[in-house]
Amino acid sequence: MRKFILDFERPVAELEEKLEELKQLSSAGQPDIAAEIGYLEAQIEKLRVHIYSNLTPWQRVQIARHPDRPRTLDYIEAIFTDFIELKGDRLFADDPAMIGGFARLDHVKAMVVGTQKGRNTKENVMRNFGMPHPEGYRKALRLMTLADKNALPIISFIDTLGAYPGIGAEERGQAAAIATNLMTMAKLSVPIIAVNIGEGGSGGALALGVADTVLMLENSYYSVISPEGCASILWRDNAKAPTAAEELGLTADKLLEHGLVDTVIKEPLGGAHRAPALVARDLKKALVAAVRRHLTKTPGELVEGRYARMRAVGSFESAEEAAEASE
Amino acid sequence: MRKFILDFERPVAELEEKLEELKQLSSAGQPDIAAEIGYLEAQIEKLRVHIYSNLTPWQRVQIARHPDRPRTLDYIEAIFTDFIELKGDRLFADDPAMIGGFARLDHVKAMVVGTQKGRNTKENVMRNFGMPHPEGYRKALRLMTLADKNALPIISFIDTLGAYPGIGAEERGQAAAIATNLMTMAKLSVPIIAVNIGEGGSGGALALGVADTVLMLENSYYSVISPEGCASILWRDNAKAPTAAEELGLTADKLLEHGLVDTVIKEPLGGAHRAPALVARDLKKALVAAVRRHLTKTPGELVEGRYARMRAVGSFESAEEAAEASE
Amino acid sequence: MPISEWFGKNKNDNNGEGRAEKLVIPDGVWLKCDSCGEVVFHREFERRFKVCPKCGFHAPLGALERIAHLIDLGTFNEIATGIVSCDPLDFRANKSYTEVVEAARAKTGLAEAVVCGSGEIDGRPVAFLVMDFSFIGGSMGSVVGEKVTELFEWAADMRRPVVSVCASGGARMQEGMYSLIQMAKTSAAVGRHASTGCSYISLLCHPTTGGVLASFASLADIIVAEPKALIGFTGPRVIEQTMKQKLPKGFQTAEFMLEHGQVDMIVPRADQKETIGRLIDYTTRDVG
Amino acid sequence: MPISEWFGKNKNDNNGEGRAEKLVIPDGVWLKCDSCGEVVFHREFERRFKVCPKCGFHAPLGALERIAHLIDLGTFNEIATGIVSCDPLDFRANKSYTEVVEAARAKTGLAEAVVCGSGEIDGRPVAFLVMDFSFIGGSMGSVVGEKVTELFEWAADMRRPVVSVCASGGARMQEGMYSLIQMAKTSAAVGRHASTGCSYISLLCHPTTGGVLASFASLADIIVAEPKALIGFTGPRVIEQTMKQKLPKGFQTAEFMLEHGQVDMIVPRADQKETIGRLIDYTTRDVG
Ligand SMILES: [Zn+2]
Ligand SMILES: [Zn+2]
Repeated sequence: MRKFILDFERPVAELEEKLEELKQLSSAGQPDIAAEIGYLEAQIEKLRVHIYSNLTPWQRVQIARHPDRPRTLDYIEAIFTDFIELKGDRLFADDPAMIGGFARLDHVKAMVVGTQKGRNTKENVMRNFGMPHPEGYRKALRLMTLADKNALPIISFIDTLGAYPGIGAEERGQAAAIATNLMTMAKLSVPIIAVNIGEGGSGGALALGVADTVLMLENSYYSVISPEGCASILWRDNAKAPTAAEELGLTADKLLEHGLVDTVIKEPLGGAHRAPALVARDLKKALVAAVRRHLTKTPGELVEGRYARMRAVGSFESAEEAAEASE
Repeated sequence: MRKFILDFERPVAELEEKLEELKQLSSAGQPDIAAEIGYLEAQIEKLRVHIYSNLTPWQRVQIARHPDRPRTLDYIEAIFTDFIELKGDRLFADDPAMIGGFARLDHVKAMVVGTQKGRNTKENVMRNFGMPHPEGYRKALRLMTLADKNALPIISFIDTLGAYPGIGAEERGQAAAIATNLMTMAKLSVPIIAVNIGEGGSGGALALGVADTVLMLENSYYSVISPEGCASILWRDNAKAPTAAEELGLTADKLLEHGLVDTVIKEPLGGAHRAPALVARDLKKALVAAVRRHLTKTPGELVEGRYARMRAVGSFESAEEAAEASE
Repeated sequence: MPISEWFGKNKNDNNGEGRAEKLVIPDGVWLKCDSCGEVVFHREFERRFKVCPKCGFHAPLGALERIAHLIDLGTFNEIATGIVSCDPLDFRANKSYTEVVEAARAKTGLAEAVVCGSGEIDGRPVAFLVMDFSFIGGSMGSVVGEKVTELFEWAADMRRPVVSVCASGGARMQEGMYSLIQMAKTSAAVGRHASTGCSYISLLCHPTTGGVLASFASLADIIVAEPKALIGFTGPRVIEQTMKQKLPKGFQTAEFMLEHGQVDMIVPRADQKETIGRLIDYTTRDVG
Repeated sequence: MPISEWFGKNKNDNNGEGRAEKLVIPDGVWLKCDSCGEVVFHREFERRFKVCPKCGFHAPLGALERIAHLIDLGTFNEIATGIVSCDPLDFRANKSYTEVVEAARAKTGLAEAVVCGSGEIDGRPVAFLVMDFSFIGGSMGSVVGEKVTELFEWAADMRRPVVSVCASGGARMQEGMYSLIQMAKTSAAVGRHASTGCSYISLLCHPTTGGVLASFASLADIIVAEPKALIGFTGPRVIEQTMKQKLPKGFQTAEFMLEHGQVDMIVPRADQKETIGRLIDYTTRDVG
């Protein structure tokens, strides 16, 4: 039973309730109901396929934020073995919104880092809803530097609405922490694979995203600004978030189309939380393949390749061509 | 006129008061007093020479802590030109107990860092009495690393009772901050000259003291623990601080004798605050000489030399020899 | 007219005191200070590069004014030119992105929100970039990211120090992820420049926030701020909404950032050129 | 008897379960836990390496017990031996320094407050050092500093990871500045070892403070702490005197340090050997 129903899932939920009623009538002895049950089941399936095959960007954002969606630690547990969590930035605090440690991916020793949301309200308070403070980014950087020292590939999990917008975060240099991660990740001489498993919110997500391969789950999103933030700035109206989500091109398929990410991992109909083990299996395959591919490279090739990868991102044209085209 | 008289200076101060009285009588017209004045002046001079030529370690500690003693910024002003202060650790705060920045020493571009005490109560509160928090050590490290990048020699001024013993300092990793400075300073490939101008209290002082040349002013002290702390542990009696000061061998002359520092800069009778310009002049000479000597070395020579210098410090003997000797 | 010509034009003019007046459109002899409300003499205001002579308020400067202020007359040569933004997402709000960019071009006379070039500061050769907040809030899209990256790469090749002057609201949302990744791209370029041993001095002006502060603007060896400039990752309004409480007075000002260890010094506009020049001296190896 | 012989003696003994009992001086079948006050079976207490089976209290372990606990039986070879401390300052309090050292030797049977050597942890070769708090408060004088330095230098030459186990009140004041400078000396040695790409794992035990925490003990790649161990630069009494206020509950415990980002993990004694072994696996390059 799903605990949480998104708005656009309600039609299915309603039919499912009806189906439940029919089934109870059937088991209570009411005859001639089997055909009706069969029909309803087919209808439900049709509706589900219809809804989930035509998700709008905003609907995907909602799935990406679904409270039952698997979190970083769920994937670490399902995909890796021998995880040893390492804590602390050695400067100010341990940030529970950011986790990391050693783990083995199909026997390959690796370092995992990632933002971590809670599974319930209590956990979410502890994890600050997966929004790191500067100490979280500094912990991640410490662990990635340790991976670099030990020639371990890095797998980073992205699932955050963004860096936390608070007074303490500003006091302790949120911007400098993110910038330092961006600069340093570009220089690390080990493979870096980033995977966006849910929300990829702005600079706070990118601070784990400078990678050799970037994977996205089908219903994750990656955006320069939250749809709500964009709507509030451009339309002065948060309710325009669905439109903003559309315009921002933040879905996995769109980003793949633009060549900004490498691979999209399919999710089961309805989202990753409907069959977490299946998603973990496919994600593992993709991670293993990516790590294998990059582990054959020399440190120099990795660093040059990663630089070239970022260097190439940009949508612009020569001024002359533009002028000619507009004539 | 001195504002502040140490206990052991009182006999001189009393004679000086008497002298003042006599001079007033004289100027008031009282005859036949000139001889007496001359005699008293001679007596005072004799007494001063006697006291200041036979200072106990504890008396030197008191001079090192004298409120009128020149501070780091006073020496920077007197010795260097074109000082540009740089602030902040880029992590948590700017620590006013630690200062630093670019400056020129006799036209040589350099980086200066140092602990900074206040000149009065208000300043001392702002400067936390010259006792740094972790952010102070991290600021100093940032500036020293910047000096390393730019091939600038480092001059560090030590004048602190020690790293600040407070809750926030512990929370933010006082020990780790000091340790990181010790390790990193050993690796910097530029000349480092440390000068102890007053108090050199324990690890908090040493965190600026890993150097190629270590200078001490005559009445500064450098100690593994404060005399009061030592007395409180060993005799359970703070009043035993003078004895502890004796035992700890913390004075400049003693440390020179043991080969633990390189040069002692003489101070005028009574301490550096009696003639700051004179002390600054002599200190400048010593600094210029030290910087010149080390600037001719390659980065490799500097790092190896600094390592060897520390590596050689230790008072021990072979167990066999010791056994033979005790037979 | 390209910027280089614009500045080249001044080459043989009298320099020093009088050069600011070149930028004045004399639409009035007096003007009212935005901060203290006092009426000040226009020429005086412009001569001080828009610092109020009564209260010291630092009014915003455009990119060309910044160049005139900091770079020796006649030495500026624009580089990293010749590219213009596309509209990769076909982004439409009230206006299309293309219209937004065209309006910004018309308003500012600039091709984009950043101007990059080589030049001299009191005779010292530097690579220089300056952002203009009046161009779509100084936001960083693909073109800004590319130009900044090219400048750092050029400076790395030429072994020149970089001086950047930022005023930006952050990433340019109309380019979506293309904008976001410019943060990584420019930061990586700063890293390569730093690896050559060259230095980088960043001047933060009102306001510098978001994706620009969280990338190249924060990665300098030495960070200088203009008095009272707003400097922060998340804008104060968003924080206030999240925290549901009033922000402390002076939050995210340059002075606040100095206290919290995020910038090295605050330097009034009148002293910036001299101070930056001295900093370059200290961070450039003497040719022996 | 040198330590190597002491451990060599056990080489052919039965290992595993029984080995702790080698260390037991069976002065009673029962003993009272220092923490919970419960009476516990002595053998059980020793079998758990002095962890109370009732409350989990970790009683102090001596250097030899630590070696027995963490290092594979028969693999430990002491190195950096053969030096003893002098009394460079002719230091006298109630007892002379020489008398203090002699008393510590007699009490502990150790030559100094640290034992260094090579050994294996679950078959993985390491360089190992362990401090003994019962030797003058585990304080670091010239001999401790020299031995620690030699160990890191040896490990750097041999390309071995280092595992250190600390319990120390800090620098040894009776050697004055000689002691203080050991902080710099050992830290420099850690730096050289790190430069070879080898890893360093530090286990902090109750208590680790002062000059040892502020030098090599804090410079590890990975820092592990024992539950409830006191860890801090300045001792709590001194801070209380300075602050003139009660310290918060749990201040300077391992748990406090974990929360404040200063240690990676807290590992109970029962799991330490296995955890450290796994950490060594992760930080040692597979020979391909
Ligand atoms: Zn004004
Ligand atoms: Zn117990």
